[in-house]
Amino acid sequence: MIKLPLFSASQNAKNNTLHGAGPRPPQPYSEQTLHKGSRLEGATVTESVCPYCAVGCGLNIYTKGGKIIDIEGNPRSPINEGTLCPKGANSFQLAVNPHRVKNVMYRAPYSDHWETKSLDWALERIAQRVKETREEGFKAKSEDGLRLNAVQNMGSLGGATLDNEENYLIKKLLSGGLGIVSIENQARI
Amino acid sequence: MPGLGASFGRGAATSFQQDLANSDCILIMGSNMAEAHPVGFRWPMKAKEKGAKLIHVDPRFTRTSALCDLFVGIRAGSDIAFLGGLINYVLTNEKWFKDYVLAYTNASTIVAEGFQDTEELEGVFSGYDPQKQEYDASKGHWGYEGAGGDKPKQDQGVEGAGGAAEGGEQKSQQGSKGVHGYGLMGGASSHSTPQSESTAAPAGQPPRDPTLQDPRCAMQYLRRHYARYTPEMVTQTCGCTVEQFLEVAQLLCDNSGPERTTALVYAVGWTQHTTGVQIIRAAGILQMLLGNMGRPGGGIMAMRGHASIQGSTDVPTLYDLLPGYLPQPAADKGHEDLASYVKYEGMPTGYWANFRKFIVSLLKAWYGEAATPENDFCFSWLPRIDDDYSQLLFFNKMAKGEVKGYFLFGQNPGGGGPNARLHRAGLRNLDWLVVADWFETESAVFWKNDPTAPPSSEIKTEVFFIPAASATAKEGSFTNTQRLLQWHDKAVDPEGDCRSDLWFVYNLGKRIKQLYADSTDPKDDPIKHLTWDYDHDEPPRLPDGSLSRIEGEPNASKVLQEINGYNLKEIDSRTGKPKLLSGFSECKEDGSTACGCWIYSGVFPEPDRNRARERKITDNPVQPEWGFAWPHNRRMMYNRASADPQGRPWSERKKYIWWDEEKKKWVGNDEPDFEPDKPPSYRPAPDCKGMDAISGAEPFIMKPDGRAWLFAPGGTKDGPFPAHYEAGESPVRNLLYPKYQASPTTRYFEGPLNPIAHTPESEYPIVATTFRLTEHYLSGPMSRFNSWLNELQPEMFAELSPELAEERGIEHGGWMTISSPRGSIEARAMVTRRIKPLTIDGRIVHQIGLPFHWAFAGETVGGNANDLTSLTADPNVSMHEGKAFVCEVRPGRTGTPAQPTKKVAPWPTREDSPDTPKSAQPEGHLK
Amino acid sequence: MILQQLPVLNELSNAFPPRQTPVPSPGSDTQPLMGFFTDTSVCIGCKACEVACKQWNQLPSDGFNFTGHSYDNTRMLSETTWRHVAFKEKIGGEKSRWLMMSDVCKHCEDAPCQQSCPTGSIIYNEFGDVYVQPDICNGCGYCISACPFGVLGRSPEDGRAHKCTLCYDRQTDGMQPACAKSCPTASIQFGPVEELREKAKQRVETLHAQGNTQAYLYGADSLDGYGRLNSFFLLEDHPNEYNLPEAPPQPLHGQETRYALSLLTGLVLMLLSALFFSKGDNYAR
Amino acid sequence: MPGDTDNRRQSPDEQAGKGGKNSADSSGQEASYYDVPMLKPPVWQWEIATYFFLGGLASGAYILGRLAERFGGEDYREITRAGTAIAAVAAIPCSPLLIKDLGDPKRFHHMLRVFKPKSPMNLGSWVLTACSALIGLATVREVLDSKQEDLPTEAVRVADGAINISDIVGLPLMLLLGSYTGILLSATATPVWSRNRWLGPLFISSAMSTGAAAISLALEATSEAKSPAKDALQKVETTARVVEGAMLSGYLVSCGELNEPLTKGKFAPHLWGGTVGGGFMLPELLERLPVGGKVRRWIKIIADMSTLLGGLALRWSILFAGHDSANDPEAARQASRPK
Repeated sequence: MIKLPLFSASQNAKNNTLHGAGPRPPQPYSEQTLHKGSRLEGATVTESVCPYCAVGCGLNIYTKGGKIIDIEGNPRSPINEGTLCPKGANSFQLAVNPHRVKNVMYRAPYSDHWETKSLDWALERIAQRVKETREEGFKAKSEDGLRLNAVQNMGSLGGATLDNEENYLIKKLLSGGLGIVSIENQARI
Repeated sequence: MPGLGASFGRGAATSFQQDLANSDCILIMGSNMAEAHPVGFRWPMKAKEKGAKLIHVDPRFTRTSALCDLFVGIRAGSDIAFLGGLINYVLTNEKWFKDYVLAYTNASTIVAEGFQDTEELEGVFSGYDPQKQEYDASKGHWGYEGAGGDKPKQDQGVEGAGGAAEGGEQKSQQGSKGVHGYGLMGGASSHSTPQSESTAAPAGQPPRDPTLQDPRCAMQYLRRHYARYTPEMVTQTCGCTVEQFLEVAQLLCDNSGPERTTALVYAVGWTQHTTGVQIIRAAGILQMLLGNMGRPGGGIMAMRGHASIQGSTDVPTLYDLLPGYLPQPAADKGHEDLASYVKYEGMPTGYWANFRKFIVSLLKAWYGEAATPENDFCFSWLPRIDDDYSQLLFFNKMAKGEVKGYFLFGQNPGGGGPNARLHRAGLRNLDWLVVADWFETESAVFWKNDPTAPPSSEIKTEVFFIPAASATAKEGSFTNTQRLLQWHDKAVDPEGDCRSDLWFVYNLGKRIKQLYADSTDPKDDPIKHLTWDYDHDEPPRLPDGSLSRIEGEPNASKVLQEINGYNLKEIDSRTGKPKLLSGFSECKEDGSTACGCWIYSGVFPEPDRNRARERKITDNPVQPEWGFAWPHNRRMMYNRASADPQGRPWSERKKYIWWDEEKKKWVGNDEPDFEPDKPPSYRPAPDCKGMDAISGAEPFIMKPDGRAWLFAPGGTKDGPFPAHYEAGESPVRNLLYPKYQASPTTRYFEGPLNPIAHTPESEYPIVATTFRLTEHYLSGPMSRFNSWLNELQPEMFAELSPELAEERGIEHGGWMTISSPRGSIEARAMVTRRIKPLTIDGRIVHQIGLPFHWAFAGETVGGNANDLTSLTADPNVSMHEGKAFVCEVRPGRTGTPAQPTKKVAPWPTREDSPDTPKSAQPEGHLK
Repeated sequence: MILQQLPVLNELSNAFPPRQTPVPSPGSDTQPLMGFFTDTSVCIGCKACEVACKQWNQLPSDGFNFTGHSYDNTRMLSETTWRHVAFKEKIGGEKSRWLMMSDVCKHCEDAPCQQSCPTGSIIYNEFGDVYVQPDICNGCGYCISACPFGVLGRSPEDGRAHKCTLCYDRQTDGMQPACAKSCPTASIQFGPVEELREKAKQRVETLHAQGNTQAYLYGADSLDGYGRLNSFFLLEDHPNEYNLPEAPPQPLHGQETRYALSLLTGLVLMLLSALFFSKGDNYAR
Repeated sequence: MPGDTDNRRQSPDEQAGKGGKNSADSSGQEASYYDVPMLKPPVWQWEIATYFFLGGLASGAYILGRLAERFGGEDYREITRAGTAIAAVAAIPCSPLLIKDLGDPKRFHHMLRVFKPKSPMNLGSWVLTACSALIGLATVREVLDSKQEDLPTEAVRVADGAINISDIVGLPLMLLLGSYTGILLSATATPVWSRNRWLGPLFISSAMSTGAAAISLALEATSEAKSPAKDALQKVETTARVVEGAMLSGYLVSCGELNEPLTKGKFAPHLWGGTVGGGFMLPELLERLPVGGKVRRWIKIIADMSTLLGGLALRWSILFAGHDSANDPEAARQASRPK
């Protein structure tokens, strides 16, 4: 810049209009610019799948120091070839989000607020509630005397957003183990 | 997706998204693909670049329409009329693909005597019981000729029910306690329907008339059934012009045949109707006639909504299914013991002849050592269903206080359930509720933030909110819309007390087992003996090599291995554990194999080989080494049909799988969806069983007759042919069958919380349809807590035409109120010419479009379109009707607007990336 | 040292002396100029580019305003929106259309913002892209007014001007910009500008051959005297329909004349004043 | 602050709005993008308007002071003294105002990081720095001059010599200081300013008129007596005003319809009342009133103050008209039509 003769830039501009940017004067780089790089350098890449719709786009999750620093489309995936939709591109905000609940919360009957509880407390209490409800609702036979072995006063909903393994365990535990019949997910709807 | 199951044998998208790029024409209908599946739309766009024609038929001009060559606007809920018109056009103009139709469909099969079509009975098929409002397929003689009860060919015979095909139907009669849904068949689930095939189809070859002249052959019925679906009738019913309709018909016909293929793409725009299954059936019939099934660039692509919605039906969290589309045993269906269950649900011919192997392997996977041949492999432990326990009906019960406890895993019925008010009333009437989710969704805060609910002090529900780990913080597999299993690794540990649902279910299971450990009650045997050991052998590590801090996390790979299956008799020397199965063909019926979900078998063939996790790119365009597609990694189903009956490609251009005479096997880029070495010339002997009964020229191996079903002798509860009925709520009379306004088998659950406007002359003259925006996701749990998405679509709006806006005095951008019989919501008015008033039967009918993404929890809140939808169920799958209902609109707001429950978080985080110099930090932290 | 913690001192070390780094000429073998070609004929208006940009650059949301401008609720490019998708409904006529276009900084070859920047914060980087160096910009706001496309904005957060960096940080590591990478229909393409121009011209020919005669390139060549754009567009309607200027002014050109006229006026006034002072002197004596 | 977004002219969409703009679709209307501005409004607020005025004032006052000494002789020394003092007073707040206006004020010195005359703002920063030094020098010299008796004559002579030599570069620099601000505005895309050749001349003539008025005000305030200096200043003022008026007319005419935010917008009163009325007409009228004595002095004081206010109003109205102009998409479309 300093060596730039007065108004010489407009000479360049004239060249520009003739389809050539022309030689540009050296640019005054700052310290940061000189060392410009992406934050992905040195990051760990984990290949993943987008959790939104059923297209099944491949994602790359970049982590550093145990934190997610970037999520983008996996260019190797034959389904999305690195591209994403706005929701997929938002995957980072889905994972890193101040609105995410990070503790177990409990609402007592008729209460107007949440209480924070420990995981252990919640698991124990839920297990108890399941057992109580099952004891109350288990039917070995129908009124017509047909075999039921079913629990009809409890249910579960959800699964289309979960992993296959999770669905498998839900069905196995709740149906195969406890005899709960109303196990459902978004797929019906 | 029983529509596909009934037509072709498996209820899943028949092809893979990338294959759409090979199409010459794509009809997108009942789907707003560019908006709901933008990345999937990449492939139609590639086809378009290569010169393919894209057609969009939809009630609204959407972003999809903008990119298509042709847009035809129709009235929501008139799809069967349109498709029926196309079928009629193809038949009357003799544009159907004769060689294909004759060889690969049941066009020539003779239908049982006594069957009567809607043309004969003025709007219903034979077998209709007006009292019960349902069909009895057996009384209606929906079966094939010669397969009837009087002539049993199924030598297994079925428990005094007359045996054979129509005897099988008797089963459904027996099991039909006013509800849908036992078993795979009958379209009980929204998935595969092989069972009904056994109920309806005969063993051996049914009588056929290859000349198609017999008046009782399927083709003749088809012609008569659709004869009145003329272009004029289509126009009057749908509201499009004759020219538009003919242009579509012309394009489809011009782009089908040996040299060219047309693909169909649909989504919930077809399924969320009381006639949804039949709409998809109609599409199936069209594609059969045009010869587009099982061929590259053809097929029917179902675009499904959730990351693993296909997986959650394959490995079902569904009340009427066991893994792998085995039916949940039913109390009244003769499922008393394993033998009778297999007798009822298995099939003599086709692939379902292996039924017993799959159920026994499942029982071994669940009950382990306890399951022995002597005790019927504990078959009696499985709970029996005696009613419809689907979401809609169960919430209806819940709202009446009949349900005590409930789990929600990443689903938000309080926001997204049809008639969400009723769903919230259900939640308020529970004793306890467990919500495992990421954010405080409507279903988590219904007791404090619902502006339409009573105060917290009157709501009894005890609520446990379990913070779920995000997909990035857990490992497991998703099955996408093209049946592709893709494993995702865990990238980081979940924060705080967030845990995967796998962790929660596993550890809850452990606690429950502890609670029952000392029980001697036989009812507790299943839980005591349930195999439940998925602990990691070594402490798990994160991808960067560090140890995970989460205690008690189960090993998801072990779960997938159990799903894949083991040979219990063989020990793998590498692991010292039972050897993994290499595919479902290894399943045994003697209890020597355990397999959690037979159709997924082969996904984990070796201890260190998780094929869902494999991501190898090859020069094979099908990319068979990227993930694992069920069944057996076949990317395109029914691909035997890509070759002619002699096994040669129909054309060089559409070559996919063909018979290699030298190698004596089927070759091509994909796994053949056929026995790999069965020659095209193979013809079964009359007494053949199982797969041996399928000839070398019959590609639809899940069907007992190996053929696609133009006429569906079973598999649906509302008729063998699709017929146009108006939606449960419609302001228009049924022009085709004036005697039957809506489908005669529609189930309404009327009550104070769910009033229905049946008559066309109700005070709700406007047709409403719901839709999805690219920028949001479902009822919003995964988008309305995300400021980057909220800013793109910050408010609930309704799309309406300038004409309607002027009529009602509604201003663009201003507030409007939309009312249905279920209630009122407010929205901003998006007055747009993209919505057009339609001329139906000589009068103007207005439509409005409602995105269904908003409710009362999150950073952005607003009117909930699902507070307007109703609990109305189709007979096959209890699917509600969200895509067509009636409403009225007026300017102004409702009285009770919701307030955001979360303050906007513009930045997800402003923390610097760890271990990164300043020059490489994100530019936008603005610090 | 306490002194080193003074922010002003940091700023001093940051500012002086500027390091001079040459920028390659176009077509240079070692490093061709890089840019965007945004083909609106295949844009599906999904806004993935907007979110991908925010995600990569970790930009904040701009607040929630329902505009009623079809599906566009972010209205325009700004200091925190570096990609913006415009929507225009053109319904009726022979074929209804819904124009969608992902707008972005044009990375002008002859950029007014770069020329106006008094601190040398805005530079042409080694990829020929116009880049605001965040450690230099002091928020004078000149570039904001100089830009004929209204691209830049000043953030109330840090007081500095921000705009699309063409993912400079990604480019230095050999990656393509986040928006181009995410675009599901290749509406946004990234590459050497010369190659993109060739590709774009072929695309227009193809579209014309298919009967889409409205398609034309915006900014691939000079726009009525305004230098070429390194991020140029294929449009299907009048530029104003996308809120683009038909012939953007290059206001930094022609300053010589303006200075000359100003100095001339000043000189005349000085001469007259001098005259009055000297005449008055005589008169007074 | 004033001038943000409100006073936009109606775009075609808005005009149609009453009945016609009843949908998201605008087919059939003139090519436009709703009412969304095509350009960003300037970020500059009152600090900049004030700086434009003070910078001009300093430049005008300094120039007149130097001219008076060089061409006028001893009788006009009071103009030099007053001019230098006014320039000093006016120059003092300039840099703080500019720094305050920055988004990141602690980086003010980045302005001098490079020398880049292509950028009027960079050039202006250097010019302001240099001019501040010159004004400082002149002030020192005046102080020395006033204390001549107490100081060695060499020192005074050196100062005198220095200031005289400095005029060779000083006067052109001061002209730049008074005019670059106008060129800076013209080197923006804001339609009402963009590429306008009249702004620089307008600003320099306003600098002269306000400079003269300020000196005149100072002289009147300090002495009642008539003097040739006052007479000469009167002529300078009138001349500068006439030129300024001509430049303003030229500016407004050259803008064509784009001048509407200035002539009809929120700041039209500033322009018509402040600049045209207060800056040109009122002082000229007052100065021609046939009155004498003390009244005449007060009238002169009022006229001079009015001129100063007019100069301020000119910068103010033009700056804030720029805000409105940039926010008006129709103006932006019009300004970017191919010639």
